[in-house]
Amino acid sequence: MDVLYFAWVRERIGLPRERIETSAATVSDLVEELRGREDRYAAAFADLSAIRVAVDQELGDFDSPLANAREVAFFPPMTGG
Amino acid sequence: MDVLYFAWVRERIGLPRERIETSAATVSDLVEELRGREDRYAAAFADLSAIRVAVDQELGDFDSPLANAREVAFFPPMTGG
Amino acid sequence: MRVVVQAAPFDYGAECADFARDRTDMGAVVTFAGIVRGDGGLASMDIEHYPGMTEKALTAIAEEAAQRWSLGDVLVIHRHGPLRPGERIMMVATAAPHRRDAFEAADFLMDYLKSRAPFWKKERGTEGENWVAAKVADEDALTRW
Amino acid sequence: MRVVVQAAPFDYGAECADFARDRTDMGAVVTFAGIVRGDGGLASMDIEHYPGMTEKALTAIAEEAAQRWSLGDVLVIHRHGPLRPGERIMMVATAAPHRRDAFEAADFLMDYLKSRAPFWKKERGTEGENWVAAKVADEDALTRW
Repeated sequence: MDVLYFAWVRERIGLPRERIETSAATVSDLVEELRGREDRYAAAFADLSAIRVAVDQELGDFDSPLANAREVAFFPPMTGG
Repeated sequence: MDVLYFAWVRERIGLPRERIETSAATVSDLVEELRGREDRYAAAFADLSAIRVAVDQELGDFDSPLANAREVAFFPPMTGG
Repeated sequence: MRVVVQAAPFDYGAECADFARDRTDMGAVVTFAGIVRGDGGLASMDIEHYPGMTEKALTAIAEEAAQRWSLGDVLVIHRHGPLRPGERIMMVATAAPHRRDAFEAADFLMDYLKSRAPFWKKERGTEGENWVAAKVADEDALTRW
Repeated sequence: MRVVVQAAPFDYGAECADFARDRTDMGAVVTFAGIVRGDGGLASMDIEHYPGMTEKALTAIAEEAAQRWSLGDVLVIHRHGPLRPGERIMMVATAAPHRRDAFEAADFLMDYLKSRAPFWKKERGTEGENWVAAKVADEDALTRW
Protein backbone atom coordinates (compact mmCIF):
# COMPACT_ATOMS: atom_id res chain seq x y z
CA MET A 1 0.00 0.00 0.00
CA ASP A 2 1.24 3.51 -0.80
CA VAL A 3 1.11 5.84 2.18
CA LEU A 4 1.33 9.58 1.44
CA TYR A 5 2.02 12.49 3.76
CA PHE A 6 1.40 16.18 3.12
CA ALA A 7 2.30 19.53 4.67
CA TRP A 8 3.56 19.32 8.27
CA VAL A 9 2.73 15.61 8.49
CA ARG A 10 5.19 15.09 5.63
CA GLU A 11 7.75 17.31 7.33
CA ARG A 12 7.52 15.49 10.67
CA ILE A 13 7.75 12.06 9.11
CA GLY A 14 10.46 13.25 6.76
CA LEU A 15 9.24 11.83 3.49
CA PRO A 16 6.35 12.42 1.09
CA ARG A 17 5.40 8.80 0.46
CA GLU A 18 6.43 5.28 1.17
CA ARG A 19 5.37 1.75 0.34
CA ILE A 20 4.14 -0.18 3.37
CA GLU A 21 3.25 -3.86 3.59
CA THR A 22 0.48 -4.07 6.14
CA SER A 23 -2.51 -6.12 7.07
CA ALA A 24 -4.13 -3.24 8.97
CA ALA A 25 -7.92 -3.49 8.65
CA THR A 26 -8.65 0.19 9.19
CA VAL A 27 -6.91 3.54 9.03
CA SER A 28 -6.71 3.50 12.85
CA ASP A 29 -4.91 0.15 12.78
CA LEU A 30 -2.41 1.53 10.26
CA VAL A 31 -1.79 4.60 12.42
CA GLU A 32 -1.10 2.36 15.45
CA GLU A 33 1.33 0.32 13.38
CA LEU A 34 3.17 3.47 12.19
CA ARG A 35 3.28 4.97 15.70
CA GLY A 36 5.01 1.87 16.95
CA ARG A 37 7.75 2.11 14.34
CA GLU A 38 9.73 5.25 15.19
CA ASP A 39 9.44 8.46 17.19
CA ARG A 40 8.94 10.61 14.10
CA TYR A 41 5.69 8.73 13.36
CA ALA A 42 4.59 9.01 16.97
CA ALA A 43 5.27 12.76 16.79
CA ALA A 44 3.36 13.17 13.52
CA PHE A 45 0.36 11.22 14.82
CA ALA A 46 0.41 12.65 18.36
CA ASP A 47 -2.86 14.57 17.91
CA LEU A 48 -5.21 12.79 15.55
CA SER A 49 -7.81 15.57 15.80
CA ALA A 50 -5.38 17.64 13.70
CA ILE A 51 -5.10 15.02 10.97
CA ARG A 52 -7.32 14.27 8.01
CA VAL A 53 -7.34 11.06 5.96
CA ALA A 54 -7.95 10.07 2.36
CA VAL A 55 -8.28 6.49 1.15
CA ASP A 56 -7.74 6.04 -2.57
CA GLN A 57 -8.02 9.81 -2.99
CA GLU A 58 -11.42 10.10 -1.31
CA LEU A 59 -11.80 11.79 2.08
CA GLY A 60 -12.31 9.20 4.80
CA ASP A 61 -11.75 8.93 8.54
CA PHE A 62 -9.88 6.77 11.03
CA ASP A 63 -12.59 4.11 10.89
CA SER A 64 -12.34 3.74 7.11
CA PRO A 65 -11.56 0.15 6.09
CA LEU A 66 -8.37 -0.53 4.17
CA ALA A 67 -9.44 -3.74 2.40
CA ASN A 68 -8.32 -3.36 -1.24
CA ALA A 69 -7.03 0.18 -0.63
CA ARG A 70 -4.07 1.07 -2.83
CA GLU A 71 -3.30 4.49 -1.40
CA VAL A 72 -3.78 6.14 2.00
CA ALA A 73 -2.91 9.78 2.69
CA PHE A 74 -2.49 11.73 5.93
CA PHE A 75 -2.53 15.53 6.07
CA PRO A 76 -3.65 18.53 8.14
CA PRO A 77 -7.04 20.20 7.53
CA MET A 78 -7.06 21.58 4.00
CA THR A 79 -6.59 25.27 3.23
CA GLY A 80 -7.49 25.79 -0.42
CA GLY A 81 -8.88 28.85 -2.12
CA MET B 1 -39.22 73.71 -13.21
CA ASP B 2 -37.98 70.97 -15.54
CA VAL B 3 -40.22 67.94 -15.60
CA LEU B 4 -38.74 64.75 -17.05
CA TYR B 5 -40.43 61.53 -18.15
CA PHE B 6 -38.83 58.15 -18.76
CA ALA B 7 -39.75 54.80 -20.33
CA TRP B 8 -43.50 54.26 -20.82
CA VAL B 9 -44.35 57.44 -18.90
CA ARG B 10 -42.37 59.34 -21.56
CA GLU B 11 -44.12 57.41 -24.34
CA ARG B 12 -47.61 58.08 -22.97
CA ILE B 13 -46.97 61.77 -22.46
CA GLY B 14 -45.17 61.99 -25.78
CA LEU B 15 -42.10 63.96 -24.77
CA PRO B 16 -38.99 63.39 -22.65
CA ARG B 17 -38.98 66.71 -20.80
CA GLU B 18 -40.71 70.02 -20.59
CA ARG B 19 -40.47 73.29 -18.69
CA ILE B 20 -43.46 73.92 -16.44
CA GLU B 21 -44.28 77.04 -14.47
CA THR B 22 -46.02 75.84 -11.37
CA SER B 23 -46.64 76.76 -7.77
CA ALA B 24 -47.37 73.15 -6.78
CA ALA B 25 -46.20 72.58 -3.21
CA THR B 26 -45.71 68.81 -3.50
CA VAL B 27 -45.23 66.18 -6.18
CA SER B 28 -48.88 65.17 -5.68
CA ASP B 29 -50.01 68.73 -6.41
CA LEU B 30 -47.93 68.76 -9.59
CA VAL B 31 -49.44 65.44 -10.72
CA GLU B 32 -52.96 66.81 -10.16
CA GLU B 33 -52.08 69.88 -12.21
CA LEU B 34 -50.71 67.75 -15.06
CA ARG B 35 -53.68 65.36 -15.02
CA GLY B 36 -55.98 68.32 -15.52
CA ARG B 37 -54.14 69.48 -18.62
CA GLU B 38 -54.69 66.81 -21.23
CA ASP B 39 -55.81 63.20 -21.56
CA ARG B 40 -52.27 61.96 -22.25
CA TYR B 41 -51.21 63.15 -18.78
CA ALA B 42 -54.29 61.60 -17.21
CA ALA B 43 -53.42 58.33 -18.99
CA ALA B 44 -49.78 58.42 -17.89
CA PHE B 45 -50.71 59.15 -14.27
CA ALA B 46 -53.74 56.82 -14.12
CA ASP B 47 -52.09 54.39 -11.70
CA LEU B 48 -49.69 56.15 -9.37
CA SER B 49 -48.65 52.88 -7.71
CA ALA B 50 -46.80 52.12 -10.96
CA ILE B 51 -44.89 55.42 -10.94
CA ARG B 52 -41.73 56.44 -9.13
CA VAL B 53 -40.53 59.99 -8.55
CA ALA B 54 -37.21 61.79 -8.29
CA VAL B 55 -36.82 65.39 -7.14
CA ASP B 56 -33.54 66.99 -8.17
CA GLN B 57 -32.21 63.56 -9.09
CA GLU B 58 -32.89 62.00 -5.69
CA LEU B 59 -35.60 59.38 -5.24
CA GLY B 60 -38.63 60.87 -3.52
CA ASP B 61 -42.35 60.18 -3.32
CA PHE B 62 -45.63 61.89 -4.00
CA ASP B 63 -45.44 63.74 -0.69
CA SER B 64 -42.04 65.24 -1.47
CA PRO B 65 -42.09 69.06 -1.31
CA LEU B 66 -41.22 71.02 -4.44
CA ALA B 67 -40.01 74.24 -2.81
CA ASN B 68 -36.78 75.20 -4.60
CA ALA B 69 -36.86 72.05 -6.76
CA ARG B 70 -35.32 72.56 -10.19
CA GLU B 71 -36.09 69.16 -11.67
CA VAL B 72 -38.79 66.54 -11.12
CA ALA B 73 -38.83 63.20 -12.90
CA PHE B 74 -41.53 60.53 -13.30
CA PHE B 75 -40.80 56.98 -14.36
CA PRO B 76 -41.79 53.33 -13.84
CA PRO B 77 -40.01 51.13 -11.26
CA MET B 78 -36.37 50.87 -12.27
CA THR B 79 -34.91 47.78 -13.91
CA GLY B 80 -31.15 48.13 -13.85
CA GLY B 81 -28.48 45.46 -13.75
CA MET C 1 -13.86 53.61 -6.65
CA ARG C 2 -14.91 54.01 -10.26
CA VAL C 3 -18.43 54.41 -11.70
CA VAL C 4 -18.91 54.46 -15.48
CA VAL C 5 -22.12 54.95 -17.48
CA GLN C 6 -21.69 54.67 -21.22
CA ALA C 7 -23.35 53.53 -24.43
CA ALA C 8 -20.18 51.93 -25.81
CA PRO C 9 -19.24 48.31 -25.07
CA PHE C 10 -16.66 47.81 -22.33
CA ASP C 11 -13.80 45.34 -22.31
CA TYR C 12 -14.88 42.97 -19.53
CA GLY C 13 -11.69 40.89 -19.61
CA ALA C 14 -9.45 43.96 -19.45
CA GLU C 15 -11.56 45.47 -16.64
CA CYS C 16 -11.25 42.25 -14.63
CA ALA C 17 -7.50 42.06 -15.28
CA ASP C 18 -6.94 45.68 -14.24
CA PHE C 19 -9.20 45.73 -11.19
CA ALA C 20 -7.18 45.78 -7.95
CA ARG C 21 -4.10 44.87 -10.00
CA ASP C 22 -0.87 45.15 -8.02
CA ARG C 23 -2.73 45.38 -4.71
CA THR C 24 -1.13 43.11 -2.12
CA ASP C 25 -3.66 43.83 0.64
CA MET C 26 -6.77 42.43 -1.07
CA GLY C 27 -7.17 38.66 -0.86
CA ALA C 28 -10.49 38.45 -2.69
CA VAL C 29 -12.00 39.89 -5.85
CA VAL C 30 -15.59 39.20 -6.93
CA THR C 31 -16.99 40.30 -10.27
CA PHE C 32 -20.51 40.12 -11.64
CA ALA C 33 -21.43 40.61 -15.30
CA GLY C 34 -24.99 41.00 -16.58
CA ILE C 35 -25.59 39.73 -20.10
CA VAL C 36 -28.55 40.17 -22.49
CA ARG C 37 -30.40 36.85 -22.80
CA GLY C 38 -31.90 35.97 -26.16
CA ASP C 39 -35.03 34.41 -24.65
CA GLY C 40 -38.31 34.35 -26.54
CA GLY C 41 -37.06 35.74 -29.83
CA LEU C 42 -35.46 38.84 -28.35
CA ALA C 43 -33.71 40.86 -31.08
CA SER C 44 -32.58 43.85 -29.04
CA MET C 45 -32.76 45.31 -25.56
CA ASP C 46 -32.84 49.11 -25.41
CA ILE C 47 -31.70 50.56 -22.12
CA GLU C 48 -32.91 54.04 -21.27
CA HIS C 49 -31.43 55.92 -18.33
CA TYR C 50 -31.56 59.27 -16.55
CA PRO C 51 -28.31 61.09 -17.34
CA GLY C 52 -27.00 62.83 -14.25
CA MET C 53 -29.11 60.92 -11.76
CA THR C 54 -27.74 57.57 -12.96
CA GLU C 55 -24.16 58.46 -12.07
CA LYS C 56 -25.25 59.89 -8.72
CA ALA C 57 -27.34 56.83 -7.86
CA LEU C 58 -24.59 54.37 -8.81
CA THR C 59 -22.01 56.35 -6.85
CA ALA C 60 -24.29 56.46 -3.79
CA ILE C 61 -24.83 52.68 -3.97
CA ALA C 62 -21.08 52.04 -4.33
CA GLU C 63 -20.34 54.35 -1.39
CA GLU C 64 -22.93 52.58 0.72
CA ALA C 65 -21.26 49.24 -0.06
CA ALA C 66 -17.85 50.68 0.86
CA GLN C 67 -19.28 51.79 4.22
CA ARG C 68 -20.94 48.50 5.03
CA TRP C 69 -18.09 46.18 4.10
CA SER C 70 -14.33 46.28 4.36
CA LEU C 71 -13.48 46.95 0.72
CA GLY C 72 -10.32 48.10 -0.99
CA ASP C 73 -11.97 48.98 -4.28
CA VAL C 74 -15.32 49.02 -6.09
CA LEU C 75 -16.06 49.24 -9.81
CA VAL C 76 -19.44 49.72 -11.48
CA ILE C 77 -19.88 49.92 -15.26
CA HIS C 78 -23.37 50.14 -16.80
CA ARG C 79 -24.26 50.58 -20.44
CA HIS C 80 -27.29 52.23 -22.01
CA GLY C 81 -28.68 52.25 -25.53
CA PRO C 82 -29.49 49.27 -27.74
CA LEU C 83 -27.85 45.91 -26.92
CA ARG C 84 -28.06 42.57 -28.65
CA PRO C 85 -28.33 39.08 -27.05
CA GLY C 86 -24.97 37.97 -25.64
CA GLU C 87 -23.73 41.54 -25.07
CA ARG C 88 -22.64 42.51 -21.58
CA ILE C 89 -24.99 45.11 -20.08
CA MET C 90 -22.99 45.90 -16.97
CA MET C 91 -20.46 44.69 -14.45
CA VAL C 92 -19.53 45.26 -10.84
CA ALA C 93 -16.30 44.30 -9.12
CA THR C 94 -15.37 44.35 -5.44
CA ALA C 95 -11.99 43.82 -3.78
CA ALA C 96 -11.66 43.00 -0.09
CA PRO C 97 -9.11 41.49 2.26
CA HIS C 98 -11.48 38.53 2.83
CA ARG C 99 -13.92 36.71 0.58
CA ARG C 100 -17.12 37.19 2.56
CA ASP C 101 -16.91 40.98 2.26
CA ALA C 102 -16.21 40.80 -1.48
CA PHE C 103 -19.13 38.41 -2.10
CA GLU C 104 -21.66 40.25 0.05
CA ALA C 105 -20.76 43.67 -1.30
CA ALA C 106 -21.10 42.49 -4.93
CA ASP C 107 -24.43 40.83 -4.12
CA PHE C 108 -25.63 44.03 -2.40
CA LEU C 109 -24.52 46.20 -5.33
CA MET C 110 -26.49 44.05 -7.75
CA ASP C 111 -29.65 44.08 -5.63
CA TYR C 112 -29.54 47.87 -5.38
CA LEU C 113 -28.61 48.39 -9.03
CA LYS C 114 -31.63 46.32 -10.05
CA SER C 115 -34.18 48.42 -8.22
CA ARG C 116 -32.60 51.75 -7.29
CA ALA C 117 -30.59 52.86 -10.32
CA PRO C 118 -32.61 54.75 -12.97
CA PHE C 119 -32.46 52.35 -15.89
CA TRP C 120 -35.38 50.98 -17.88
CA LYS C 121 -35.25 48.12 -20.35
CA LYS C 122 -37.32 47.76 -23.48
CA GLU C 123 -37.31 44.43 -25.26
CA ARG C 124 -37.77 44.31 -29.02
CA GLY C 125 -38.31 41.00 -30.76
CA THR C 126 -40.61 38.70 -32.62
CA GLU C 127 -43.32 39.38 -30.02
CA GLY C 128 -43.15 43.15 -30.55
CA GLU C 129 -41.90 45.70 -28.04
CA ASN C 130 -42.41 45.85 -24.32
CA TRP C 131 -40.98 47.48 -21.26
CA VAL C 132 -39.48 44.98 -18.82
CA ALA C 133 -41.53 45.09 -15.61
CA ALA C 134 -39.75 45.32 -12.27
CA LYS C 135 -39.93 42.01 -10.42
CA VAL C 136 -41.43 41.80 -6.94
CA ALA C 137 -38.55 39.45 -6.06
CA ASP C 138 -36.04 42.15 -6.95
CA GLU C 139 -37.72 44.68 -4.68
CA ASP C 140 -38.01 42.07 -1.92
CA ALA C 141 -34.29 41.28 -2.26
CA LEU C 142 -33.49 44.71 -0.80
CA THR C 143 -34.87 43.63 2.56
CA ARG C 144 -31.93 41.23 2.89
CA TRP C 145 -29.58 44.16 3.58
CA MET D 1 -17.22 22.64 -17.01
CA ARG D 2 -13.46 23.05 -16.77
CA VAL D 3 -11.16 22.28 -13.83
CA VAL D 4 -7.49 23.21 -14.05
CA VAL D 5 -4.70 22.60 -11.51
CA GLN D 6 -1.36 24.05 -12.48
CA ALA D 7 1.81 25.67 -11.16
CA ALA D 8 1.94 28.30 -13.91
CA PRO D 9 0.17 31.65 -13.62
CA PHE D 10 -3.15 31.92 -15.44
CA ASP D 11 -4.46 34.88 -17.40
CA TYR D 12 -7.36 36.00 -15.22
CA GLY D 13 -8.55 38.70 -17.64
CA ALA D 14 -8.54 36.33 -20.60
CA GLU D 15 -10.30 33.61 -18.58
CA CYS D 16 -13.02 36.09 -17.58
CA ALA D 17 -13.37 37.33 -21.16
CA ASP D 18 -13.66 33.80 -22.57
CA PHE D 19 -15.95 32.34 -19.93
CA ALA D 20 -19.49 31.81 -21.28
CA ARG D 21 -18.53 33.98 -24.27
CA ASP D 22 -21.12 33.90 -27.04
CA ARG D 23 -23.74 32.31 -24.81
CA THR D 24 -27.09 34.03 -25.21
CA ASP D 25 -28.90 31.97 -22.55
CA MET D 26 -26.84 33.04 -19.52
CA GLY D 27 -27.83 36.37 -17.98
CA ALA D 28 -25.34 36.32 -15.13
CA VAL D 29 -21.65 35.54 -14.66
CA VAL D 30 -19.92 35.66 -11.27
CA THR D 31 -16.17 35.28 -10.85
CA PHE D 32 -14.06 35.03 -7.73
CA ALA D 33 -10.28 35.43 -7.64
CA GLY D 34 -8.11 34.62 -4.62
CA ILE D 35 -4.96 36.69 -4.30
CA VAL D 36 -1.89 36.30 -2.06
CA ARG D 37 -1.92 39.05 0.59
CA GLY D 38 1.38 40.50 1.68
CA ASP D 39 0.35 40.78 5.35
CA GLY D 40 2.93 40.63 8.10
CA GLY D 41 6.04 40.61 5.98
CA LEU D 42 4.99 37.66 3.82
CA ALA D 43 7.59 37.00 1.13
CA SER D 44 6.12 33.89 -0.45
CA MET D 45 3.24 31.46 -0.10
CA ASP D 46 3.99 27.89 -1.10
CA ILE D 47 0.98 25.85 -2.02
CA GLU D 48 1.30 22.08 -1.72
CA HIS D 49 -1.37 19.81 -3.16
CA TYR D 50 -2.22 16.16 -3.68
CA PRO D 51 -1.85 15.45 -7.41
CA GLY D 52 -4.66 13.22 -8.61
CA MET D 53 -6.93 13.79 -5.62
CA THR D 54 -6.94 17.56 -6.18
CA GLU D 55 -8.43 17.30 -9.65
CA LYS D 56 -11.00 14.73 -8.44
CA ALA D 57 -12.01 16.85 -5.46
CA LEU D 58 -12.37 20.04 -7.51
CA THR D 59 -14.39 18.22 -10.16
CA ALA D 60 -16.67 16.71 -7.52
CA ILE D 61 -17.26 20.14 -5.97
CA ALA D 62 -18.00 21.71 -9.36
CA GLU D 63 -20.41 18.87 -10.23
CA GLU D 64 -22.17 19.30 -6.91
CA ALA D 65 -22.63 23.01 -7.66
CA ALA D 66 -24.00 22.21 -11.12
CA GLN D 67 -26.54 19.86 -9.54
CA ARG D 68 -27.67 22.29 -6.87
CA TRP D 69 -28.04 25.39 -9.04
CA SER D 70 -29.19 26.09 -12.57
CA LEU D 71 -25.82 26.73 -14.18
CA GLY D 72 -24.71 26.92 -17.78
CA ASP D 73 -21.01 26.65 -17.07
CA VAL D 74 -18.48 26.37 -14.23
CA LEU D 75 -14.74 27.08 -14.25
CA VAL D 76 -12.22 26.32 -11.49
CA ILE D 77 -8.51 27.14 -11.78
CA HIS D 78 -6.16 26.57 -8.83
CA ARG D 79 -2.42 27.04 -8.75
CA HIS D 80 0.19 25.28 -6.64
CA GLY D 81 3.86 25.96 -5.95
CA PRO D 82 5.42 29.19 -4.71
CA LEU D 83 3.45 32.44 -5.14
CA ARG D 84 4.34 36.00 -4.26
CA PRO D 85 2.09 38.69 -2.73
CA GLY D 86 -0.31 40.09 -5.34
CA GLU D 87 -0.33 36.91 -7.42
CA ARG D 88 -3.64 35.23 -8.13
CA ILE D 89 -3.87 31.84 -6.41
CA MET D 90 -7.08 30.65 -7.99
CA MET D 91 -10.36 31.62 -9.58
CA VAL D 92 -13.85 30.26 -9.99
CA ALA D 93 -16.50 31.40 -12.46
CA THR D 94 -20.17 30.50 -12.71
CA ALA D 95 -22.68 31.30 -15.45
CA ALA D 96 -26.43 31.07 -14.89
CA PRO D 97 -29.62 32.38 -16.45
CA HIS D 98 -30.26 34.41 -13.27
CA ARG D 99 -27.98 36.19 -10.84
CA ARG D 100 -28.96 34.42 -7.61
CA ASP D 101 -27.82 31.03 -8.96
CA ALA D 102 -24.53 32.45 -10.22
CA PHE D 103 -23.79 34.16 -6.88
CA GLU D 104 -24.75 31.24 -4.65
CA ALA D 105 -22.89 28.67 -6.74
CA ALA D 106 -19.68 30.74 -6.70
CA ASP D 107 -20.02 31.27 -2.94
CA PHE D 108 -20.59 27.53 -2.44
CA LEU D 109 -17.59 26.62 -4.63
CA MET D 110 -15.34 28.87 -2.55
CA ASP D 111 -16.56 27.49 0.78
CA TYR D 112 -15.91 23.93 -0.37
CA LEU D 113 -12.59 24.73 -2.04
CA LYS D 114 -11.38 26.26 1.22
CA SER D 115 -11.98 23.17 3.34
CA ARG D 116 -12.45 20.18 1.05
CA ALA D 117 -9.82 20.49 -1.69
CA PRO D 118 -6.40 19.06 -0.78
CA PHE D 119 -4.25 22.18 -0.74
CA TRP D 120 -1.98 23.37 2.07
CA LYS D 121 -0.37 26.78 2.34
CA LYS D 122 2.98 27.54 3.85
CA GLU D 123 3.86 31.16 4.49
CA ARG D 124 7.50 32.28 4.33
CA GLY D 125 8.46 35.73 5.50
CA THR D 126 10.22 37.88 8.02
CA GLU D 127 8.58 35.86 10.81
CA GLY D 128 9.94 32.58 9.46
CA GLU D 129 7.89 29.76 7.99
CA ASN D 130 4.57 28.40 9.04
CA TRP D 131 1.72 26.31 7.76
CA VAL D 132 -1.53 28.26 7.49
CA ALA D 133 -4.01 26.74 9.94
CA ALA D 134 -7.53 25.96 8.79
CA LYS D 135 -10.03 28.44 10.23
CA VAL D 136 -12.96 27.28 12.31
CA ALA D 137 -15.05 29.87 10.44
CA ASP D 138 -14.21 28.20 7.13
CA GLU D 139 -15.33 24.80 8.38
CA ASP D 140 -18.47 26.36 9.88
CA ALA D 141 -19.25 28.03 6.55
CA LEU D 142 -20.01 24.60 5.06
CA THR D 143 -23.09 24.31 7.24
CA ARG D 144 -24.67 27.11 5.22
CA TRP D 145 -25.20 24.74 2.27
